[in-house]
Amino acid sequence: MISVASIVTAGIFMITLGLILAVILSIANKKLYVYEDPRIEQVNDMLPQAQCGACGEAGCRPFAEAVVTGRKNPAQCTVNSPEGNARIARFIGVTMAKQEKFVARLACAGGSHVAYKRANYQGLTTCQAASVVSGGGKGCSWGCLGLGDCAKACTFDAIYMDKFGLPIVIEDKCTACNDCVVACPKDLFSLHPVSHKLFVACKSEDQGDQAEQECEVACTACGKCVADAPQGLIAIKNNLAAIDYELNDLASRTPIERCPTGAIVWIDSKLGTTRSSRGREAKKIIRIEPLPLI
Amino acid sequence: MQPDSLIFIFINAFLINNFVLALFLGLCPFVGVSAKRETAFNMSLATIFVMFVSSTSAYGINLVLQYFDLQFLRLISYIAIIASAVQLVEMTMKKFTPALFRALGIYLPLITTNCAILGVALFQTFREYDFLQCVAFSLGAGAGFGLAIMLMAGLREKLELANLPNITQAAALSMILAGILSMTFMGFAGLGGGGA
Amino acid sequence: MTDTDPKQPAQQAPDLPSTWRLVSTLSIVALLSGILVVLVYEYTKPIIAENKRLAIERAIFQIFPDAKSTLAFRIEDGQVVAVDADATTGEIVHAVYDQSGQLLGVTLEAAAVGYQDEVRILYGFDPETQCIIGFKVLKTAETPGLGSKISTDPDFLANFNCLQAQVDAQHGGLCHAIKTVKHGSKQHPWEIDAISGSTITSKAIGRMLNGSGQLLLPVIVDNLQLFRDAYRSGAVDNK
Amino acid sequence: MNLLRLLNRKTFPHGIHPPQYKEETHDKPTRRLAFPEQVILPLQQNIGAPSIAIVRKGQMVERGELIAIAAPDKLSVPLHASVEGTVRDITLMPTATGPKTRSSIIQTLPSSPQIPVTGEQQDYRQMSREEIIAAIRDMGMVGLGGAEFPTYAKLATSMQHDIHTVIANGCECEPFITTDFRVMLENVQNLLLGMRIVMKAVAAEKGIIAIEDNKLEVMTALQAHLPEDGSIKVEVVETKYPQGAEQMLIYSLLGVALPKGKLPASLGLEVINVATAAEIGALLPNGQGFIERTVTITGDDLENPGNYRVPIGTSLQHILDETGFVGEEAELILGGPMMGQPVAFLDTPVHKGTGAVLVLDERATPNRNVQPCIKCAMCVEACPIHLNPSALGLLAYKHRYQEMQEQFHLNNCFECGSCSFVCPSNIPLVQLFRVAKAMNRERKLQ
Amino acid sequence: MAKHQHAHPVVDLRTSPYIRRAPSVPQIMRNVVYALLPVCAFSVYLFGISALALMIVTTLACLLSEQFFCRMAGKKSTLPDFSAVITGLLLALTLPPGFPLWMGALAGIIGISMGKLLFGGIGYNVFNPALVGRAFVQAAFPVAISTWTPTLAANRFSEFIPSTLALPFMTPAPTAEWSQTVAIDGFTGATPLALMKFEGVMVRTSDLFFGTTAGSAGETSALLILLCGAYLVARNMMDWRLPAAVIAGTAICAECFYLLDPDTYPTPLFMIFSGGLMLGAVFMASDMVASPVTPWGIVLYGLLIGLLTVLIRLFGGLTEGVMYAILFANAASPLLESFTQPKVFGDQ
Amino acid sequence: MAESTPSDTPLTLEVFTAGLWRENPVFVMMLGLCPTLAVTNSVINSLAMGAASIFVLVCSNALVSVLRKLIPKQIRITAYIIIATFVTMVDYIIQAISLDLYNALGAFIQLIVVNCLILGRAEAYASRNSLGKTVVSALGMGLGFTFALVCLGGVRELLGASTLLGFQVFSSNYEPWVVMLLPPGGFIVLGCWLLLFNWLKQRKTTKMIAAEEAMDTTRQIETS
Ligand SMILES: Cc1cc2nc3c(=O)[nH]c(=O)nc-3n(C[C@H](O)[C@H](O)[C@H](O)COP(=O)(O)O)c2cc1C
Ligand SMILES: Cc1cc2nc3c(=O)[nH]c(=O)nc-3n(C[C@H](O)[C@H](O)[C@H](O)COP(=O)(O)O)c2cc1C
Ligand SMILES: Cc1cc2nc3c(=O)[nH]c(=O)nc-3n(C[C@H](O)[C@H](O)[C@H](O)COP(=O)(O)O)c2cc1C
Ligand SMILES: Cc1cc2nc3c(=O)[nH]c(=O)nc-3n(C[C@H](O)[C@H](O)[C@H](O)CO)c2cc1C
Ligand code: SF4
Ligand code: SF4
Ligand code: SF4
Ligand code: SF4
Ligand code: FES
Repeated sequence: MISVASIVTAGIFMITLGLILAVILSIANKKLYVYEDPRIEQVNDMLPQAQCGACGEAGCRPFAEAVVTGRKNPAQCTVNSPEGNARIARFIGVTMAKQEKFVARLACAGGSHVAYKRANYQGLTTCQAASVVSGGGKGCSWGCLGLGDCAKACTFDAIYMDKFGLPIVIEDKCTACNDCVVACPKDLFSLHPVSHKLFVACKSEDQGDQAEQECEVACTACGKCVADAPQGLIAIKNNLAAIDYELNDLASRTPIERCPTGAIVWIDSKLGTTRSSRGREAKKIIRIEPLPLI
Repeated sequence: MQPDSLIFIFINAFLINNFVLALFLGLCPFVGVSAKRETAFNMSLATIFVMFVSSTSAYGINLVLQYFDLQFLRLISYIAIIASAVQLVEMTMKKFTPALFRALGIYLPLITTNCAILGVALFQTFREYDFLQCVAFSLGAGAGFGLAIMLMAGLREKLELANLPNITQAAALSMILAGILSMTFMGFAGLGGGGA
Repeated sequence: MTDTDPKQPAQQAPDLPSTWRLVSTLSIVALLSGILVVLVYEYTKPIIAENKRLAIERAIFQIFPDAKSTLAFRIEDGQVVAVDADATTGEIVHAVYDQSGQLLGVTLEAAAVGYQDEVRILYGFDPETQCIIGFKVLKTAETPGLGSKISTDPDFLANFNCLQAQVDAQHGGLCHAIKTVKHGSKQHPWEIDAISGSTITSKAIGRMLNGSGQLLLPVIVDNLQLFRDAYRSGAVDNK
Repeated sequence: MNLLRLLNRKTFPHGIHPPQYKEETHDKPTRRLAFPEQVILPLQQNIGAPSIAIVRKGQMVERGELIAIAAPDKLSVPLHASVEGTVRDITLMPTATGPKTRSSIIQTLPSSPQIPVTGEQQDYRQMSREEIIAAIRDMGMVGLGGAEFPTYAKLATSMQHDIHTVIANGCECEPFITTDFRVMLENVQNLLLGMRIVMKAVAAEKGIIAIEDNKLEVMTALQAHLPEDGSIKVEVVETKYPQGAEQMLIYSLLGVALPKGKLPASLGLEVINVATAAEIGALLPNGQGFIERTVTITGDDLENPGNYRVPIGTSLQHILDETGFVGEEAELILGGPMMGQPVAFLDTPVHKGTGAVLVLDERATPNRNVQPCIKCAMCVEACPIHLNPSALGLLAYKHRYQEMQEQFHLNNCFECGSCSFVCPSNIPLVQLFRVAKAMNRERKLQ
Repeated sequence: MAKHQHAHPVVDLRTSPYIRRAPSVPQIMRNVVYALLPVCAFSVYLFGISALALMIVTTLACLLSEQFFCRMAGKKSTLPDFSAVITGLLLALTLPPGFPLWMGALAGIIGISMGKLLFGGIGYNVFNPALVGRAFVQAAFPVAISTWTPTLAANRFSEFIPSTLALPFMTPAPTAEWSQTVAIDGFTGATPLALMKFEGVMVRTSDLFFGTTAGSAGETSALLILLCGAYLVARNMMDWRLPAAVIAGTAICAECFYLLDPDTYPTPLFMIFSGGLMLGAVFMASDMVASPVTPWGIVLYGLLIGLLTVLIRLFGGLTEGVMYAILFANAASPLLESFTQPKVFGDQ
Repeated sequence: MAESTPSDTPLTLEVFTAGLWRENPVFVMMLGLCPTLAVTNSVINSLAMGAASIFVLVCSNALVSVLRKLIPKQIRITAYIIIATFVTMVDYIIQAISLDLYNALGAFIQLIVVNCLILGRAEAYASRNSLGKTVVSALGMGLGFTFALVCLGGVRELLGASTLLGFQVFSSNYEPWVVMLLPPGGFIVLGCWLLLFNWLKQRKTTKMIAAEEAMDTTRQIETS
């Protein structure tokens, strides 16, 4: 038996409640209105509303606010699908203009088989840590320490350490995020457009004989490359060959051919990994075991 | 101690039957917002506040429902009232105390959505608390939520510095921590109650 | 904040949906929900009431195996009154009768805080022997396997074969306060032998029986005649 | 004496008690080390711009002759030749701090005299405060307590404050080192004269020579020579590391904590190392340049450890040869075992701030495993600056360098090493902190 | 002087400081084990082979699970640092002597896996592993863990307490009758705290001090525990401030209640010497890994443990609160630490 | 709002299975934890809660989906009212079916209203997708939720009471692990499930990475 009376009371009650709340809210909506970037609301709409806080914000709306103000990237919402996040990114216009691909390049070729170590470093196995201990014990005080801070810093797994303790950049994977540049205490990395093919893989400012004593592939500032290159493309500065990339269009393989140590190289990344080719006259080194400590 | 004394109600909701660790209420924000101490703290304050607001407004609407003998509409009206109350508070805050809103307001939509808020309202009705008891209960529950989430946040911040095994990341870690915390809170059982 | 950023669009309210639309949708949804709920409620009400009655009855019949029918009363301010539909105050008691309409006893509810939370029981009182003769747990949050043993532990239940609850001469309370004692040290018929390992819950049972007994049993005893008469006046609620 | 020790137990909270290891050289009077075949004089020996060489390759220089003038920079000081000989080259040479720097290399003339050239005779009593400070700059003086801060710059800053007391820091709290001890014992007159000069330069009335209570002989030696008016006193502080750090010393002596980030001058104090004072006392009257210093050469596997007068620029190779190194593997350290600079190259020269050359073998540093921090709080109890090295170390492992600075006061750490010394888990705390500071500096530059 | 041959050492490069003097972690842990041995021995003397078997089983469980999980994670074994031995021994000492062995093993496994290795192993655990294990079995087997047996039973060296040898996963045999038969002068093994709480009976403080009352295997002789703690402090292996703060905290809180009503509430001395407080303060609260490192943090930590212990004992549903108090304080210690960071020297 | 309107992807099996496993509400998204932990001390409770949730989830999401054009978004409360309606209905229906079950589930039936899962789905999915897809997805989510509840309930009932669905499993002399039925048991069992899943996932990725690395090495050898 269903009582009509209670249906009526219930109906009246609910309708009153609904009316009162709706009126209060809509009045409040007008009276208490505070201007806000409408995009926040729109971005909020595109979020999954899981209110999970996984993005590090207190919920979806704060995250939307953070995205709109540029504090956060849409991709930091892990609940949303990648396409969804891409949609948000498109909406707030964080797309980048098309640019030439940049990659990270290492200005050192002194692996453990060609560069001498002068002291036996013991301690934290990071390049940063070693470099504060009297430079880390490598003979060349500009050279790579080989403890792989850059490889650890690269979130895209674009760097691995080869068997001589030198980092190798996998150009396909490198996004030019600059992390390795920051990580290296010896400042050996720099970002270059892939079209910069002529490259000096050395940073030693030691005088020629001294430099060669510390590392067999060091730039000895002998000047042969300068002589072979078009006027102005290469110059010797601080006992190092320096390439003027303003004139990159003039670059060719020629300057590398007579380099006695092979410090200046030609990088063509068609092979997937960064394999630089050395000149014909460069000293051939077939050693694979590390040089002894002197 | 009398089971209906204000102090007992408070302690019971705060420690013994802690909303999060013993009653399983409000777990989503407990897991989601406990990564940083600062956010957890703001969240606790906001929760205490919202619990208070919704507990009192639920008390009010329950009186009306009882008057018209419409208890079966309780859930619907509680939800409607709580949601609008929080929304009103949120708007008011945004308008008049933007600083406070920035600190706490962002948590409000997040916590309207959590079971602990509705739980307070429902439990106080089941237990037939009077107004003061409702206040004590909501404050105790809010404080209990705050305590739990603050402890959790402290632990999680500390563990951020640890070498966690890969399998213990994020959610699993939070659950195990909550389990141990919950075992710890079992020690409070009977406080003020059975002992003497 | 973005709202001070000059590059942003003009700071006027965006086109809100009209108040009318807001109000009307909300009201309509509210109305529909209300009606839906009330229909279900009204439809299930009798079933649920029956379920509840059965549950209580089952409990009562377990305490009084010979029982055949029961009558509900309220005790309010020391007075026994009949149960009317909406009254929410007072303590509900059930008078229990056997086949022949003989009053077997009365059941009452009692509650106290145990190890975790409140424990609520229904207990039977036999006015003949002035004994508490059993109880059923209505609500408990005690630990399974520990506090929950109060309804399973045979030793503990044996306490309630006849737990003395003699109403004193002035009918103001009990002669002997009901008390829970440590396991193995029961000496008097009004003492409850606790379950080892669940002393706290056991004590809660003792406390609630004593509290409820001191307050209500004198009233019951005073009104025995009323209960007996009620059956005869035909208002038996179990057909 | 013991009574004095008990009554005068001046000290600071926290800190550590490392073993002293000073027996080896404690009683060895200072001797001269034979001149090396060549000296390597880095043009930059202290913060500030490198000095500017004024000699050419192949030029003959006398011992004590000016070879580089101060750059136009507040913190630059001139440099003098420490031997007589020819300038062989001015080129990049290694230093203890890591990167190679420009240094002038002087080939020693076999007949190089011991006596350096003298300049104009000067009497500090006749000189104005500014003149004294200028003279101290011209002699190329830097702090010999380890920091190598140009002394004249420090005094010039102090001129802007009301300085009442000059503290000569003779604590020498690092194990192994006995340089300052020998200087105080052997150069009493120069020390006191240097004190007076500095006191005049900063217009201070009082002078305190602070020594740790393991150097009480100094007390006896100085007693007879102290001025009658009591303007210079000797004070004894507890032997504890790092008692010699100026914050700690000021606290021990005066009971006031140097406010964070403030110079002692803000409290009216001037702290200089005793060797700095003694060198000023010896050189200023003759207008000479600072070209050699007392160095404790000690450690394991040395046949002749001791205290030596060593020309600045002498290479470690020469020192090892002269003191008879017999080991096969060693750690070479410029300075003490707690804060010294490790050296990778044997041709690294002794520089102006080098108070000791330490040669340690494996025994001193048993190579223990690094384990996770067990939060034993020993480091917290050791840190004289009251930091929380445990938290700092954990953060450093997670590369949270900014937080270390902003919330845990990383920059207040002066790398004394007390925390690493006591850490049972063998965590390289100081190294972690250095990396963190370096990274923060880099980030700031960007 | 004749010219030497040039010395050519291999240069080792390390960072300052070059000298260190601190006991290593394994050394510390080994010494804690040494310090625990007398306590264990006394417990075996009081309770016989059941206690011994329990200790062996929990320790083995801890060691094996540590080894197993290290292997699983592909990490170097951390057994040589001895910390798992401490966990095992302390766990056994907190359990009642007749505790079924299989439950003890379970406690050890849970303690090490859930309390320690999940967080990254030694140094990173945020709770005391032994207590996590104990809290787990306390919640899982509340009856077994509150079944106490009397000390100095005559046949304790020849016979196991019947519950000890329960088959794995099976309910242990009841011990009540056994306790009756072996008990000297009818004393059935109620712990002093239970006596206090349920009977209002106070055991003499001197009995507690010398430890001949019933209780967990290790919560017996306060004197012995103090001596062992003193050994560790003297060897710089333990931070004396932790146990001192806990004991002081307990004393202060107990004194407050005692002053309020000396008839209902026990004396501070009773509080300190009864139950697991001494063991907890000296060996468990002092586990530095899960306690704050800051000086004021340590003080607050001790006070918190003391306060909670007293509150739970006096007003809670359980007779003993030390374990929960320590676990709670462990949980609170990151917070305690965060607002007690030491003030930098010279910072006003 | 054009940008926020749904991708009009077709209704696929994926819509259904997503909720079951890949986006399992409990194990992956960590939503609706409260009922998950609170009622799973036995399988039967888990099933009942799962059924109730499915009912509410499907009905309310369907309604929200139908009404999505009508409801102005400023009054989201309407969504809650709709959900509350269905929950109230479930509440009474369960009471009518069995009081014991009702008592076992306690307040958590009513708390389904605020179950983050249901609201989350209503807002994130139902308010943007067509009826058919909404219902299918809600069903998948609901089943995934139930699956998770049963995973928890099974372990907890087995260890805590030695029964499954009320039937004795172990020997009668089995000592139950009381803790499993208590709050900590809920957390710990869920934690252990998550650990297990993490471990499985990890093993898979390790294998994948190993394979990838092997390939990379071969490529390097080829190129050098
Ligand atoms: C997890 C756990 C649950 C417990 N549950 C109860 C309970 O439900 N009822 C109870 O009286 N005591 C409970 N206790 C308390 C202990 O069993 C307590 O020691 C006991 O009640 C008093 O000891 P006794 O009866 O042996 O003297 C529990 C303890 C624990 C650790
Ligand atoms: C940890 C530490 C220890 C120090 N120990 C000494 C010391 O033993 N003797 C000393 O003269 N200076 C020591 N110093 C340097 C002093 O703080 C202060 O810079 C020096 O005494 C100033 O004198 P100077 O400028 O002449 O070198 C120490 C510094 C630090 C940070
Ligand atoms: C009682 C209640 C429970 C709710 N539960 C959830 C939930 O579980 N998950 C969710 O995403 N949103 C939930 N919501 C919705 C959020 O509160 C909603 O995102 C918020 O109200 C948006 O507020 P805004 O209009 O200010 O953006 C719930 C709301 C209420 C009133
Ligand atoms: C003084 C001291 C007390 C300790 N107490 C405990 C303890 O109570 N429980 C435990 O599992 N380990 C203890 N350990 C061992 C060790 O610290 C513990 O296993 C770590 O928590 C593991 O990370 C203690 C170690 C020391 C040095
Ligand atoms: S760190 Fe960044 S820039 Fe460097 S290699 Fe990796 S992706 Fe390229
Ligand atoms: S390039 Fe730099 S960071 Fe990378 S290994 Fe070499 S020194 Fe280290
Ligand atoms: S090195 Fe830094 S942190 Fe360590 S004790 Fe010295 S001042 Fe403190
Ligand atoms: S001394 Fe070492 S192990 Fe101890 S707290 Fe400090 S860093 Fe951690
Ligand atoms: S289900 Fe998410 S907070 Fe309760």
